Amino acid sequence: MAFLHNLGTVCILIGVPFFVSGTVGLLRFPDIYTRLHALTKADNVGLGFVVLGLALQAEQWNTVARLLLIWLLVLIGSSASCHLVARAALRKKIQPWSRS
Amino acid sequence: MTSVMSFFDIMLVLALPWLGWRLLASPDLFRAVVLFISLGLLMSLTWVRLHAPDVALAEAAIGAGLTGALFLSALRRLERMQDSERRLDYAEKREEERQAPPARRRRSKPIAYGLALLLLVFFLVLLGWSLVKTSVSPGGLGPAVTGQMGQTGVQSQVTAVLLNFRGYDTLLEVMVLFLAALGSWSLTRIRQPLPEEVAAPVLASLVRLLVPLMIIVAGYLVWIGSSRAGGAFQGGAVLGAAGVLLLLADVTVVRQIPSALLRWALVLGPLLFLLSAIACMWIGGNLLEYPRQSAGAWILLIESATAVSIGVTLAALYAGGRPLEPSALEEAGEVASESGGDEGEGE
Amino acid sequence: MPDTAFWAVCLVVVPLFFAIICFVRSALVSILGPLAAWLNAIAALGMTVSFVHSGPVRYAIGGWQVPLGINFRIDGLSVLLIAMTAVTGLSVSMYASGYFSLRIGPAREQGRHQHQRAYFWPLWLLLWAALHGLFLSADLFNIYVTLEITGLSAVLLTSLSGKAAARLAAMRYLLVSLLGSCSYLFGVALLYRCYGILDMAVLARLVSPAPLMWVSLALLTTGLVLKTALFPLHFWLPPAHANALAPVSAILSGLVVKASLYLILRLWGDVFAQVLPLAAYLLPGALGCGAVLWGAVQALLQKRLKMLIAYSTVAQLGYMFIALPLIRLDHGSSAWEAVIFLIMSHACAKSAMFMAAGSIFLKAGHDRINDLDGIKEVLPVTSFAFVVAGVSLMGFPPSGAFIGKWLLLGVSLASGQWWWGIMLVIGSLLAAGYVYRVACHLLVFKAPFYARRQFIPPVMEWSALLLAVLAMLLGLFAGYPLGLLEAGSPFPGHACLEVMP
Amino acid sequence: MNTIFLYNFSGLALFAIGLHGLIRSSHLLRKILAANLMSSGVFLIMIVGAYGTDKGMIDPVPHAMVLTGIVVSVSATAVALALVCLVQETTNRVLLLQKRKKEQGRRTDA
Repeated sequence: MAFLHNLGTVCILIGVPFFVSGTVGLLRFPDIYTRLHALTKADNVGLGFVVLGLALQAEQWNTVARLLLIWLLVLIGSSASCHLVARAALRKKIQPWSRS
Repeated sequence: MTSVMSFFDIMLVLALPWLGWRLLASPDLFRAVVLFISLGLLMSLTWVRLHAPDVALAEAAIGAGLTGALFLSALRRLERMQDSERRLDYAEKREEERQAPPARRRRSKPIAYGLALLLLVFFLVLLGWSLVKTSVSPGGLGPAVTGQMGQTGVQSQVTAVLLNFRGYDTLLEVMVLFLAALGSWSLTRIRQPLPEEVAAPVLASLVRLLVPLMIIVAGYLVWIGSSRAGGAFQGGAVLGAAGVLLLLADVTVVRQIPSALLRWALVLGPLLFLLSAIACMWIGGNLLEYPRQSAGAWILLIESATAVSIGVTLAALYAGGRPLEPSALEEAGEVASESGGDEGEGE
Repeated sequence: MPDTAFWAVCLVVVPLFFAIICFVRSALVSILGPLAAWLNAIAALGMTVSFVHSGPVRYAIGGWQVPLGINFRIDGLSVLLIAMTAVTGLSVSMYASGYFSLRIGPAREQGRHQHQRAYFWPLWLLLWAALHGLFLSADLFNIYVTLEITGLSAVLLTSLSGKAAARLAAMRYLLVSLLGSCSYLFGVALLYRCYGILDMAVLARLVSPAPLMWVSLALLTTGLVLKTALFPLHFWLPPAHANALAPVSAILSGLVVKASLYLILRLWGDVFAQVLPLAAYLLPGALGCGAVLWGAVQALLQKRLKMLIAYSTVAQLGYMFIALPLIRLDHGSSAWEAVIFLIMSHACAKSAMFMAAGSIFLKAGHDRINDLDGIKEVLPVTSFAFVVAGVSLMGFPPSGAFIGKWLLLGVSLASGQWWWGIMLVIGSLLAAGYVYRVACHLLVFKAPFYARRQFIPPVMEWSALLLAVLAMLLGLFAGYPLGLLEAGSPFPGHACLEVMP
Repeated sequence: MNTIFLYNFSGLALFAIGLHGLIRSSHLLRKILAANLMSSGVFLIMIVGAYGTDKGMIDPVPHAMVLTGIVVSVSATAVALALVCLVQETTNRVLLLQKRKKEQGRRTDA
């Protein structure tokens, strides 16, 4: 049991840097498209690890099921909203950033 | 562990006012609203930290989510009326600065302002000092509530206070929501989507996926409210969010709901709550004095009806006005009302 | 025979029920609205009668006694205010039924008035229920909820007229109202933290001078004063009251400001009376003096009739605050009686004035005071009603305001603080000034008057006159309300706290 | 000193910032945001008061009051926002500024 617990902790610790990098990207990237990219990519992976870690530490199966449900819902929600934000930005004719 | 918690506490304590300050200082209204929503989420985290899960649910759903949606929708209305394209671009100079002169330009009476600020600060210091000085009343009404829980018909203390001990408050609160819906209907018509605002197919399928799930969650929240965190307001808020999604995706069925049906759905909760309050008197108790054996059933019935109405009300508030009545009279009235008091008789 | 508590419950439940039904069946509002008004009046009458027989009552809602549950506290003060609300509300309702039916004549082909009528009734009934709830409730947090209903529906009623000025005024009113109720809620929260109780009667026994108590009292009072529009914070009141529709103005000026005023009286005169030093009462008294002077001078300067009446409300509210130190100084209860008389007669007279002004506006098409010469030829009853209401407002002998001012004058002379009495006299003289200024144009000056061909239904004219005459004759029935007050007085000395935990 | 007690000051600061914003900002939408901040601050102080008792006992009454308060404030916000849209529609501005001039203009031509 202790092994699973420690494994879970490791997973959570792996997940955290993804969150941090996603947040840094949100703050520092030059335009809306790149920021969206940073946010969704990093956060989804980060959340995946955190959920995995918590599932490993969970004591009951229904907790695991709930965690998976949460993960699934967040995935659906964030991908859909990312798409919508990018679409709105395109419709407003915002040009993607380029190095020039 | 305690030091970790203290660190967390201090972060939250500092983050809340900082966000508040940032959002009011931000010259861009859109950003202010977004910051407001994130403040709401932090507040909800704070409620969890302070062991108030019911409040946390309500804050996340109503305080952050729906209020934020209302602000965004109002912002869009205002912008459309101003006919000004607001760019999402970061480097763009904000139009707000030119349109709404920031507080700087108004500083015509710096002395009066300084005095008022001084007074405010003095009062706040006094308040903080008195908070530190005064001993808190031990436990408040907590022990009294615990002592009477057996007679309420529910296990959750918050639900017991909300629906039984102080059910009259909740009755009036449901009336406040009804009043808000009534008021927004009295003020404006529903916002019509512009032709270029075609809903995205992704959104439509998302809505198709989520709305049934949300309805189940709402039912679960109402049901679980009798023993744990949850209840009519949280469930109703989830229903309201489902309604907002439906409106956003512009599902045609939603716009075709007949106005009479909408009205009945809005008043279902308030009316049922009121009638059951009266029915309690009929049975022989005081107002809202449920029969002790079946109190749980009464509360569940009231909560279910109220949750439906709260959901419809919140969605109607987001829709932002009364639906179009088929009668031409209404149309004509609207035109006159929008042209303002031209005939010199509205005093 | 139903008891007092039953009628009290009816007073809250009936208007709420009818508000909902009016919203759902909006085609029937012109029947349902007046019906609800009559039912309200019957319930108020029933409650008054049974109160006279059986005395003050406490009613536990949900069967829960005080520390946990919310109680109704029915004593002399609340019964009198409810009676005032019933009389004023009934007249305004009658006036409104005329007002809105008139404007939907076949001549006017637009549905705007229909829209106004369809939303006026449910909003007004909700407001009415909230006022009743506020006067009856003994619970500070419950009062917060009723205050919110009152404020929101008042704002919505203000904006019903649809004019730009009315909408701006409504916006300002809403912001002020939000600020006021937030401050009030803060005060309630601090009091709860201090004493762990929300019931006013229990609180009155528990309060002790503590820093937190002072701060929370300051917050409560600031919030309520903002909502009552006491002098330096009155800026929102005149535009809101002057730009609303006529029945709405009558409701706002006659009843809505009384709600928060009632709470201030409860808190300062009853709940916190034991711990507050005399010096604390000087501040509201001084602000009241400011209100009397500033409001009256502004009223004298106004060109529009409705603005004049609105500023007169600012001035009249000042009297009730001048009375606060006198209540404290007074050893008997005559200052209390004076305040009650002032409140009741102001409600009747001010509503009557706004109703009359509304009729004049409809007939003349404007309300510029200087151009109203000779309107008595076309609107004799209304002109007369306006002048009677004005005269009773300035405190001419048989009126309720006269009794009130007379009693206050006596108290101020007896207690040695004669300057309050001087303020009363100056205020009355200024009031006489602005009332005579209008009266001259309405009744005395003769000029050919070009009226619109607008028919004013008799119910609008006579309901205004009825209220005005009532305000004038209130002094003649002085004994009756005084008896009610004695029966269940909220004053320290003869306390009426019956059901205790 | 308990760290929970610090939340009091957070609530106080939110209230103060909201009050300042409500009075100082000119845009109506920002005023409404500020009013919401104020009420959040009050709610925070209420909930901390419910927590701050000994033996981990939680007083549910302030929780119920805050729930009521949240619903009331969303209702007020909705009405306020609808009204802001109307003000904008009729006056073409989202401010209460220059009200004097406008009203006087109206008063003379009314």
